[in-house]
Amino acid sequence: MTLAVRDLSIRYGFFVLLVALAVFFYAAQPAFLSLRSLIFVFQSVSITAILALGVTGTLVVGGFDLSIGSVAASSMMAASYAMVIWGWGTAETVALCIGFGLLAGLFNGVIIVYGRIPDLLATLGTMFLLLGLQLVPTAGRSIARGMTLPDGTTATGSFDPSFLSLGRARLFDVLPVSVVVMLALGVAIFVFLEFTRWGRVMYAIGSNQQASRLAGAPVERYKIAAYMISGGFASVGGILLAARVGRGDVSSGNSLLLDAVAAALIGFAVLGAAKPNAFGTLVGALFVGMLLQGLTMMNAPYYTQDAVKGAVLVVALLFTFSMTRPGER
Amino acid sequence: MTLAVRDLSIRYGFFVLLVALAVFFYAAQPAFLSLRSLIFVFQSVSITAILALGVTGTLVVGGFDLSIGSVAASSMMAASYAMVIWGWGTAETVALCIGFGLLAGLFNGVIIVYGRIPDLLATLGTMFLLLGLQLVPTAGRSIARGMTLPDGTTATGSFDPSFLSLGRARLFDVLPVSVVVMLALGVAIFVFLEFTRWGRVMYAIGSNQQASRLAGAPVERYKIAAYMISGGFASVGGILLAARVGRGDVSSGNSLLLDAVAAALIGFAVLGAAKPNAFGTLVGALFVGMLLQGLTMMNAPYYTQDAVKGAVLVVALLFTFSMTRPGER
Amino acid sequence: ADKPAPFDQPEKVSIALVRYLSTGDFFQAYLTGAQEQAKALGVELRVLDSRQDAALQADMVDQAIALGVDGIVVQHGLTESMTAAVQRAVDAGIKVVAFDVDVQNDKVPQIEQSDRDLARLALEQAVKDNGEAFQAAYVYVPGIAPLDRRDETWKTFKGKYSGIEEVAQFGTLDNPIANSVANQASAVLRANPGVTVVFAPYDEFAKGVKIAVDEAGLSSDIKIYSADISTADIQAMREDPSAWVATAATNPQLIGEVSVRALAMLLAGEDPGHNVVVPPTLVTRDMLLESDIKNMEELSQKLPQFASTDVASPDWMPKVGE
Amino acid sequence: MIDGGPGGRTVLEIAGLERAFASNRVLKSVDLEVAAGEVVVLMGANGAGKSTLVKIVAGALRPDAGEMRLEGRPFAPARPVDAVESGLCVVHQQINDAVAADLSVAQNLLLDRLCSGKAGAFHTPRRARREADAIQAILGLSLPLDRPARDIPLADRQLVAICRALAEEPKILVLDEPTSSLSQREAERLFGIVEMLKARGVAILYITHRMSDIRRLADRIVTLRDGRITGEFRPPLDYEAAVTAMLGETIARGGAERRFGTEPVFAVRDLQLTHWSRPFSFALKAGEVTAITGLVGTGKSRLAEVIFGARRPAAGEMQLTGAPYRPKTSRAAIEAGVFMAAKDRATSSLVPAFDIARNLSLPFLKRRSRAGFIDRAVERRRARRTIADLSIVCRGEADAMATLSGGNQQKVVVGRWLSQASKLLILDEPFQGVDIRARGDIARRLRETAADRATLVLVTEIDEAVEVADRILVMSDHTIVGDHRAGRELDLARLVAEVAGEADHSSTRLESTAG
Ligand SMILES: Nc1ncnc2c1ncn2[C@@H]1O[C@H](COP(=O)(O)OP(=O)(O)OP(=O)(O)O)[C@@H](O)[C@H]1O
Ligand SMILES: Nc1ncnc2c1ncn2[C@@H]1O[C@H](COP(=O)(O)OP(=O)(O)OP(=O)(O)O)[C@@H](O)[C@H]1O
Ligand SMILES: [Mg+2]
Ligand SMILES: [Mg+2]
Repeated sequence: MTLAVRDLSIRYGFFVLLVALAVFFYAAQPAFLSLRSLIFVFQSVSITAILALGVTGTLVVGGFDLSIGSVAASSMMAASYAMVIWGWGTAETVALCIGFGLLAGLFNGVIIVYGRIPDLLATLGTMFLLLGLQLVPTAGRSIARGMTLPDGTTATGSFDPSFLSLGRARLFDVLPVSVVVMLALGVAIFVFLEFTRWGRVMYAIGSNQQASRLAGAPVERYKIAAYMISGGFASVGGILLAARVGRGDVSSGNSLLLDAVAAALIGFAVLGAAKPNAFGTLVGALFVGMLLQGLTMMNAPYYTQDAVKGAVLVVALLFTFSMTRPGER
Repeated sequence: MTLAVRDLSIRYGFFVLLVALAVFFYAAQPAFLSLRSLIFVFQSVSITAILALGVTGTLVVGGFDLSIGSVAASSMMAASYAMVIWGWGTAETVALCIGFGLLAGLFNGVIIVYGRIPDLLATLGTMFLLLGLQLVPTAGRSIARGMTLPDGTTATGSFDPSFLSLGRARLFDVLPVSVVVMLALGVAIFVFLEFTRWGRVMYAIGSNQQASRLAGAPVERYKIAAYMISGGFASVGGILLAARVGRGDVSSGNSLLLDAVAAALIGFAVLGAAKPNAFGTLVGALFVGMLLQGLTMMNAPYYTQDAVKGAVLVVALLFTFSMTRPGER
Repeated sequence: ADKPAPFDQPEKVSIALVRYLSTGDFFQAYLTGAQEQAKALGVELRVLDSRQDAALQADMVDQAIALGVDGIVVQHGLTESMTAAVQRAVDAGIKVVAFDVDVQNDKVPQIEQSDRDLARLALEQAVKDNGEAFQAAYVYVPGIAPLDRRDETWKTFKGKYSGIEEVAQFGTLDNPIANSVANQASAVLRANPGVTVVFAPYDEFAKGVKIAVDEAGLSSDIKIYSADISTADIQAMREDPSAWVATAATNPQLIGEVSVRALAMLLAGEDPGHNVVVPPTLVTRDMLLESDIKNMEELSQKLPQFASTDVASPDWMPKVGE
Repeated sequence: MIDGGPGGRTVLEIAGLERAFASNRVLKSVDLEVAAGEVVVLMGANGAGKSTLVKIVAGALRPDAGEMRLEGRPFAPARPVDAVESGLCVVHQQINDAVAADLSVAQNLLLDRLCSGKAGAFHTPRRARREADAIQAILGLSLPLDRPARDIPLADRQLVAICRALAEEPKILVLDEPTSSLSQREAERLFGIVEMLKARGVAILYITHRMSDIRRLADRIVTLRDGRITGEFRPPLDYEAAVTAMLGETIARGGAERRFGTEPVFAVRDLQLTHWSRPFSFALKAGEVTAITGLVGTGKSRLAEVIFGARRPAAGEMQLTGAPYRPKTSRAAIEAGVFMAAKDRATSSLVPAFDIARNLSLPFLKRRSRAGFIDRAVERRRARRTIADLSIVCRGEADAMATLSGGNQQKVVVGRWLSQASKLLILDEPFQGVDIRARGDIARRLRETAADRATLVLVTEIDEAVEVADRILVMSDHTIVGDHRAGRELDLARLVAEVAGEADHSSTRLESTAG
């Protein structure tokens, strides 16, 4: 009986917290629980969530990807560069960016797997590398229509309206495209990790690499694939960012890494999984988004948002994790 | 024979790289290799290095501390607040800040050890918490002499000259205090980790927690101690920062965190250790400092610095790690 | 009593401040100004912080629309992401003013602190102090709109005075900025011993350069010219010796007040004009020492043009502190 | 109160000990006494609760009820260090719980001293070496002290753990399956130590599944079944009765009928494991169980890894069903129908995050899925069948690996590779930590399923080879030095001589090379 209670609170404690928060915000500000507001929460976390879903893939194989923020930022710059300076169309630009993200992931995967560099270290290196490289083509300037290039000429291209609509249009006039993309990628990676044999093998690798190898898993390829997923997702995030901002802005995307990591890690606690999982990651991202939205609606100063985010994070996780592995002694 | 060559290149490859870089910068800009310049490199990395040394302690026990950047920032705010608003003296202020750092570490340690929250997650929570909380007392304002407080009064205190000298004075007119502190802490933690039994136990815990527990190590206490070391070091970094800048600077960024982590991780590669170690961390920090210093002297634009930092990081580590564990197959 | 509608019943009026940047003294002071002015008017002010997330900022405009506010102040942001959002607000019948971001909308007055004027004032002082020929180091990070505008003035200036030689350019936004810039500046000063002037058109940059100059013991050989001001900056400029000799600044709190006043005028059916410019003031170290100015309040008291402005102040408008 | 064994004075007394994991009652009112100078062997089938008992005594687990006394004083260790300080030392069954792989061998030898605070504050590498040398001298070892522990073989790691415990000069020593990965020679050395300690009046609680250990050492046998003490045997020891008491039934001992296959399935020709070892050839036939035996470190695992594609041979060729066989990876080997159950299950086989069903299906996911989607129902059904076939003690196929006893974990490893048909099945030390009945079960399953495939079992214990195999090859110094038919005509003396490396090496080239 007590066991069942604990079990339930492990599995659903997080949701209870989520609902409690929603009720609290609703009481304080009834506008909080409208469809618009809900969609706004989804939209505000969509890019973070997409990055977080990607990093979940690397967490599953026991890795970590610190470069996602900079991959997203670079992808945004690449998209802007392709459209504004080369005058490319939407399809080519999107292909370019995703290709770039996959390449960055491949690079990470190869130096981790074959170069044997610990993952944190390797992706930190990639992060710095991209943070710098993305600014080289424009000598550190943001990319905007009609900008002056380093060689003194003026850029002639502009963002294609169809590209911008990726960040701005709404499906059925309700769901923003970025939310649709987030949900689609979320469902895809969830199904992939939970129900397919490839996902299963990824979990196996994360738990015991040697045993997985001896059970016939091509560990190297899987790990590289995981980093490519992560890079690819990050680049999708970058594309959406570019489409929403409409500019290759050098300072956008600064906080993406930490927020995405927070979402993926909070996901550990959802449903008492205590392991990386796509559903948890999505819920984690929404949780953070809801929190920030609620606080904003209650007119809390910006700095309380970080503090409350941190506090709720710690409390929620304390609650979940301190109960997860019961009675070891 | 070939083995000896490889062994040598693993152990000393990093130093060769360091010397090669120094020679390169010297050729480009003779001012690079003066005593002043050298001391300056030390000074420019001292704060990062102190944080990195602290995080090395948590890496050794198999943990990680993402909160160091915000602990340092909070400690800087606390120091400024104590002096400018409460009018405290240097000794009390330093004690307060270090106490605060230890407390933050204790908090991290307790929620990790007893709350069973994964370390990355717990310290991420603490990071957000502190990032927000540090701004609450002044409602988001920087702390400076004569500032207006949120309640409309004017602060009457000021930075004690003896406090400022922590950031500005030089020993024998040559060595800045911060460099002395960095070296002292570096030697202390090096000796502690390599030559005392507590240090060895920390490595044992990092390598196999269960085995260490069964062998009688009070694993919980050690882990908490490691986070307290990390928090304490970070707060020392914050004190030096306050003394150098002479102001409680509101900064939301996490550059300190990433640079410190980079230094500690590069340390893995030094002398082919392939594990966290204090000496490597110091060398890693100096390496990054030298690189940035040299590039700035060569008038390289700021964005190339990140790129070069990343590239050298990746190359150095590729070199070291891909050779470290030979012939696994 | 004789205020125009809707300010005869100010408790029914609510306005929103949608911010792009929030961390830092400038933004804090701006917020204070806006809040004080809103209080003086008796209207409700909601603050929406996007924390440098351009996409979120655009969403927040929509959120403000949904909350049913009467007016919106947009503080900073990117033209590309704000133009459409602001248009939606205007279409919804909401009055909008924008500070330091061009939203390309005739119906939206632009509040400006004129970065070009800021840079010009500081540079003119530099020429006055150092003549028309000197070696300069320049602190700049591209991609940040106000810095880019200040950079244009610097380029013009270099063109005008061929004797000004830019021997080094550096800069970083790594936090804490002052500390990181200090590290860079030390290297630059050693590599270029001939530098006598440093143009650091952002107070964090100037602060960092000053630390490096102090550490190198060059306080009497180098002069720093900068933009923006805060209490901490005043203290730094007043130090003895201090290489930081002049800064051009607009009072951020004043801009906050003007932004809300301009919006109030729109709401009352008046026209504040399309460009509402808050003129900058030059503050030199000598002025601070002579008038014994120790913080922003004293600066406002002793330099009236810094403290208040007639910009956007019709007679009915209640002013802060009255 | 029973008077002690040969020594007399009772050292450890356990009364009414209870412990449950969730609803699973693992220990049910256990009473046990061990006296000074006495070796008590605790026998029990896999999952009987032996290791749980040991963990409680060692302070690593808390009992739910019951009390313990050490030398007459109440004894309730809250932490492992309390037990050590009271003079009770334990060598745990899971070697990975004893050795920190990243630390050097020297550091590992000193681990107890460092962790329990008996060492001085400063700890120079030179001093560490000296002390570590002294500790390994207890067992007369000469391990490479500066190498990381992960580089030394499992057996050596086990010896490190034993050495460490001995260095504490305990009043009572608890050994949980200490010989499960030791060879005869090392085991002999351990027995010598145990006898010496016994003579010095140390009380010893010894847990093992090996009858040879029991015959050699036991002064008294206590049997544990399903968490209850079911028997106590004093000299003259009736081993058969003890086994019956431990299992609750008699096991049919009749030697299995030997079968000799005809169809060669797999062959190696002039294979060289290392560039310095001598080439050898042999062929394996369908329906036949072949064992390779030899001392620890003679290259058995290496051979297995070569066949399984996890390692490259220095020279030579292999053939599978007549075609050249040159696997580059384990994956290629599995696809070709060559399976291997690796030794050292914790690092090489088990996925701790997975439940039993998922662990069983891991290599065969492709066959268990349609369009990439795993058929969970089939997976579970097959897992239940394996659990039944090998009598794995668990609550269900969704149990986590960590909740299984050591022997049952081993059964999962073997069960995984038996669950699918193969051409060649290699089992490297499949009986590690497996009880006598389970060994029989596994051997029987091997035979039942052996019909169409060749089976290669690598064991250090000659007994095990004799029990399971139709044919026994002897490996020495990374090459095959002997070939025997098991059964009545087996020349055990010659086999033992070959194992010991005393064989006439001119006979290396065996008659039964590949056809
Ligand atoms: N942490 C745990 N959680 C749940 N059940 C456990 C746990 N540890 C052990 N058990 C269960 O307790 C029972 C006894 O396990 P124990 O390890 O004591 O067996 P054992 O007698 O040592 O067996 P073996 O000979 O195989 O080592 C088993 O059924 C096992 O599944
Ligand atoms: N690269 C190498 N160079 C020299 N000796 C090696 C090398 N690799 C392994 N050895 C040694 O060769 C021996 C064979 O190791 P292996 O693991 O194959 O033995 P094994 O007979 O299977 O042992 P076990 O009975 O424990 O399974 C070991 O003593 C090992 O130390
Ligand atoms: Mg056991
Ligand atoms: Mg072997």
